[in-house]
Amino acid sequence: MSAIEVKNLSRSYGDIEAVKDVSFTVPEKSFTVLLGPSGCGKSTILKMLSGLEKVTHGIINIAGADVTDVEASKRGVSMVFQSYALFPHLNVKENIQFGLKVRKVPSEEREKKVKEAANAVGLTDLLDRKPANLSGGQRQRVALARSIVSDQSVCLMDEPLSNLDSKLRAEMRDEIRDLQKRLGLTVVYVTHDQVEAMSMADQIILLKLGKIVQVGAPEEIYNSPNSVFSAQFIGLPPMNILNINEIDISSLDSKIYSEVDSNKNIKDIGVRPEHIVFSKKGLSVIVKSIDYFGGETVFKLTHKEKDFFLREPRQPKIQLGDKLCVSWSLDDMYLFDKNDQRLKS
Amino acid sequence: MTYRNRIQTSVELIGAYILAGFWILPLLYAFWAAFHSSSDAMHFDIFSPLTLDNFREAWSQAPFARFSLNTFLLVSFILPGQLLISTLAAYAFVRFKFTGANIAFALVLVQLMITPEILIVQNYVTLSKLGLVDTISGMGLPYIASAFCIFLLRQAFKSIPKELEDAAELEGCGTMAILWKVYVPLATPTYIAFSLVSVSHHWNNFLWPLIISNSVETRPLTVGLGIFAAPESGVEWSILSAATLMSVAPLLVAFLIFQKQFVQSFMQAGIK
Amino acid sequence: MKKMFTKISYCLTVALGISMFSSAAIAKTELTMYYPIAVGGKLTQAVDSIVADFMAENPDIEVNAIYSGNYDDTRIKALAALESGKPAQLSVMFSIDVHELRELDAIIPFDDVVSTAEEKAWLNSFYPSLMENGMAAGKTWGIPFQRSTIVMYYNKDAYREAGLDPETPPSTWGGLIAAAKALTKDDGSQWGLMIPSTGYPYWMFGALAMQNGQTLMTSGDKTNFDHPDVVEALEVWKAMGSEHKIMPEGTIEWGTLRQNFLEGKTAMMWHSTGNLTTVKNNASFDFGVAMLPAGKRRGTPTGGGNFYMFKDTSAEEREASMKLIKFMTSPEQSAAWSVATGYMGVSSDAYETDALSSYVAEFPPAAVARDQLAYATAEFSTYQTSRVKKGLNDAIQAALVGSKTPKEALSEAQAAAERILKPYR
Amino acid sequence: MKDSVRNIQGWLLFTPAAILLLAFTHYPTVTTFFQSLYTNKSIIRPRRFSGVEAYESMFSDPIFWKVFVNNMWLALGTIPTSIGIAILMALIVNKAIPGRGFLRMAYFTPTMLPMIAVANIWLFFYAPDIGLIDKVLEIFGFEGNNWLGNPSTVLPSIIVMTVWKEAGLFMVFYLAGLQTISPELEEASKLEGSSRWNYFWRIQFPLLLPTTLFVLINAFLNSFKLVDHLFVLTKGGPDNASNLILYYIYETAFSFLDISYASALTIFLLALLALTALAQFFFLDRRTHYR
Repeated sequence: MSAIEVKNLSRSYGDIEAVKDVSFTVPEKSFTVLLGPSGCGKSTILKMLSGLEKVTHGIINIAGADVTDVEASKRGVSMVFQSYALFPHLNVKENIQFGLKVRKVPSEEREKKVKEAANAVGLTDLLDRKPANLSGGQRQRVALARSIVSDQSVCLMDEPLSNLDSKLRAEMRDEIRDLQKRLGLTVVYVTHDQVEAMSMADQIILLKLGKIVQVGAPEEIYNSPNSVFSAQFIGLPPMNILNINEIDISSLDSKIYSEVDSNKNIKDIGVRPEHIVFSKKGLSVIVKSIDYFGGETVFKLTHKEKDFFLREPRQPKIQLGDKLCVSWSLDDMYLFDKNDQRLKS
Repeated sequence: MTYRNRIQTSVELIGAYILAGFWILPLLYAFWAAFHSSSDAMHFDIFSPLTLDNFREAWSQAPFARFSLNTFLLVSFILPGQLLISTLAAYAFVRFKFTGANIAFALVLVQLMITPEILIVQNYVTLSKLGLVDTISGMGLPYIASAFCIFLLRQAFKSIPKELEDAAELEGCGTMAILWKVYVPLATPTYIAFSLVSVSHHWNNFLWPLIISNSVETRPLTVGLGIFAAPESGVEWSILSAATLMSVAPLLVAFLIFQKQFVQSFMQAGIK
Repeated sequence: MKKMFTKISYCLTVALGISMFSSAAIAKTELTMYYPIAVGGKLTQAVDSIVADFMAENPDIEVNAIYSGNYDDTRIKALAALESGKPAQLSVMFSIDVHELRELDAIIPFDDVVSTAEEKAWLNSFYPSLMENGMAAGKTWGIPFQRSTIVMYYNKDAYREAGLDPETPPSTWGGLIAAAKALTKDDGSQWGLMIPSTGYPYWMFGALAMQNGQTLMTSGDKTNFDHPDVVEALEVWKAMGSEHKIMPEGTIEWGTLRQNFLEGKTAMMWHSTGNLTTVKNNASFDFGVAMLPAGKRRGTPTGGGNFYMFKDTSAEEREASMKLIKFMTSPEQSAAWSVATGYMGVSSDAYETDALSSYVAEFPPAAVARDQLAYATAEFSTYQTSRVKKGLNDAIQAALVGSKTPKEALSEAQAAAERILKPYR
Repeated sequence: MKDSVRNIQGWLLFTPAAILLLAFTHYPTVTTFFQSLYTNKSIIRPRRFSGVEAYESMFSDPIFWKVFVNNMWLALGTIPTSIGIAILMALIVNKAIPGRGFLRMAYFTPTMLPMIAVANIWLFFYAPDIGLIDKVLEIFGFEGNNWLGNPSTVLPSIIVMTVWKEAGLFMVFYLAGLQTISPELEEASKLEGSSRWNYFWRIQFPLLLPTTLFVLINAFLNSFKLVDHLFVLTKGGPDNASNLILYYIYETAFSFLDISYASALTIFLLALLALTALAQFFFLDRRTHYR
């Protein structure tokens, strides 16, 4: 059974449509990431799920019940905010138990739950502190604890890691994922960071301008993007997209050439940087820049004034300005039509 | 939104407007009365004829134009004085850690509680010794050094990064040039905020101007209105309303036009 | 920078030149006088027009007449002016301020200025009861100008409606209360009588006390607040509201009372005769003016403002001031002033003028205040008048609003007055 | 730059302000104190040292106690009510509701009026029988009241008027306070099922505490400084029922010409305000600084 089912959801502000006819489902106990650039409507969808934002059109089911017109607090969801939304005048413990008090949970039970939640996120020693005296990561944990203690099966997270430094962010990623698994939570997580999405998600919902572009597991989206947008949004450096009219396709491998030439609908071809290799024959390029990352090397290459990337796990002896040729195998190539949609071969 | 929510929201909205109604009703009534004859105004004769007689009458009974000019002169004496003197003092506090600066600042802050409003008796004595009774400058002098202004500017100056000052110094700016070219422009919002608060305060001030002004040549609007309205002389509602409106009009109109700025300024000055 | 200095010095030179030129060329005697208003109407215009007439007749004198609020404000302003660089040479101030002004050594007696026989005759031309307040230590310090007595305004239409004879207003306290009872409507839409108790409560009370046979003070240093007749007078006043229900309880506003009367909210009011012209111009009903009724006897204090001349003046200024005062109190001007305002003419000669005699013939209420002078006494005035007066005012209000009994209130006021006045005996 | 040069420059810049502050704040404070220790000078009686006599007569002066108590009642009657209304107003105009600009203007406008004009307008409302309030009461069959002529209603009447004038100003301070509270806090509490009421009392009100303290103290100081309306409405009457300390000082000094006693009253008022300001200093300094 799916924990959340969204049908034809829309939201408009005056003339501006922030979310356009979006439908998706979130399986129970899964970690679903709403991914997209800023302004794609991902936060708006999250807010509509939580009930903090009104729905213009469409239906939201949570745990099998239609909650479209149900108050936020009665939908059975908890939320972790971008700024954590901790009450500055309350200490950690009071912050965690805020909702329990509102719901008039008896004090014994409250104590127990707070203790458990604090334990789960490692805050046991900080219960008397005020938010102002906590580090960013600690605040993040308080927000998580508040969400855990609410005992709701669905947890919504709105870019919860965006205020942390990169090292802490990596740590918290694992922790949140771990917590989700341990507690069997259904998480809907909003981010614009594809690394977060790739490393955490069971399911990614990729959005663009208020519409869903693609839904799928991270590897699915990575391996078979359905559009230029999907292909470029995920992966670093992004997939190279080459317009067939701007490159010298005749110099390519003959199998590739015939494939490309046979289909009149093809506008672009896409190849991931790690799939391009230096070779004797192929597209002629000039090396424009070389970035060593230790474990890998990224080359920026130019072909007919068109730049693209190549990624190598080794450090080949190549220097700036070298004139070389590159190629790739047919299996690693993606083809896109003039609407930027993937052509299934 | 649920049905209950919608009702709740509209009830709140109605409440908000009723409150607003109570808050502007007095002024609206004064406005209405000013355009009707006294007896019509008193009988709430809604359909009685409009008239400008009250304004004509009030205008002829007291020199409101002169009062307005006096108020204008008063405010335009006080405000630049306050800004100038406070700018220098605030600059001294922020940039020159001169000996005794802390004590000096404490002495400045004393004025926040012991305001000129309370020292009317001795300040009057001082000004009569200076021969400044019944002058606009005498009326403004006790307010020129404003602890509040010094305080606000000091806060504003403090928040200006030292790097900017260093950069200006490298460009060859002297002490005063740094003040005029770096500090003052960067503190503009504070200057505007204080100016609006100060102008409305002194435009409306009454007790001290009443004490210090004797003649028509110095009486500001509030005092002119106060004497005009002296209830001993028998109250003619409509004329009084007209006079009141004429007195508050300049500031009120300015407020209505620059409403947002006024509110922002009071906010800013209030937060400190 | 240099340019600016040149500019400034140029401006200064020009300004200096102009001011020197103007003072040298015209050589006018400049007079500044403050004057108060305590009743309604266009009095400022009346004063301004008299002053304008005066200046037309005397081009060598420039008069700057400044309206400065009520009597208290005017004294404060005139005294303040003495301290400032722009002193006044003469002023119309409260007739009762004489002791305080003398104590401050601010004024001079007119006896010192008056020299010729003609001027001495002028000094004697005023109604003697109007001169009472201006006299102290055997000398004359104040010349009557805007003077009044308290009169009773009544609504003749209301009288008719209540079945009373509009031509015979009550002449005794008993009659007054009976008439007021008949005039008071049960639904609260019309009261029988209102006597104001803010602004100048002691003045109204002076009338009641005198009608009960006792004045409020016997001299500048002796008050009679706790005299049984005085206490009884206050009890009578209070009873009008609390017992007879012919007057609202609590204090009654001096300033808005006239409006109440014109609106028909009260059928009778006691007020200064200075309101007469305004009432006449605004009443939409037939009204009459009567002398105050008698308790044991009739009585009213005089009231209003006198001319004072300040000590710190040059001989020229004194001479010019004398001219102005003589002009403004001359029978013709006094008559015009009386017609314009309702204040009384200050001398019998004023009532002999064509203007006033024909006005009185056509509008008899204009003579009531004068006729009442026969029963009038000086207005309450002592050393430290303001403070003693405040004590008395507070006492009257305390009794009227019921926070103290008349006896308590007046005894306390008397004790306070004794303390204040002791050093002056 | 050398220290001594900076020192001199600093003092030079501060001097104009210092001179004016000394002349109109510190010097008069000191002379007021000395003045209160001497009697007044007049032709009849020379000035003499009288020690604390003026203070003795102050403490035995029933009017002094009355005006002091009046001032306290005025503060007590005005401040909590106007704070309550101001918070309500701020909550209203802090939300995106239709006509927000108009509402904010309506609430704030009275603040822009001089007290003397306010008194003129309200004088008409309070006038017995012919005033607006009595007229309205009359329509509903109630008998009129002598609002300003009755010692039990005069102070409440003035309190109502003052609340009307002041609430808008305080609203602005609360609005500033509200705007520092992140909207996510409200969402978070909504999600927890917290009612608006609960959110206000548990979250907003505590977070507005510093604002409240600021408003409280300033309103208290203000209630001693603002006496303009008495000149028009009541002159402190009836029987001092609406008289206030500063007006009494004015009367004593300028009407009774009793500088000595007025100085003693002034010193009392200054002491009172200084104590309040010190309280503010301590409270505000120790208040919790959130973020």
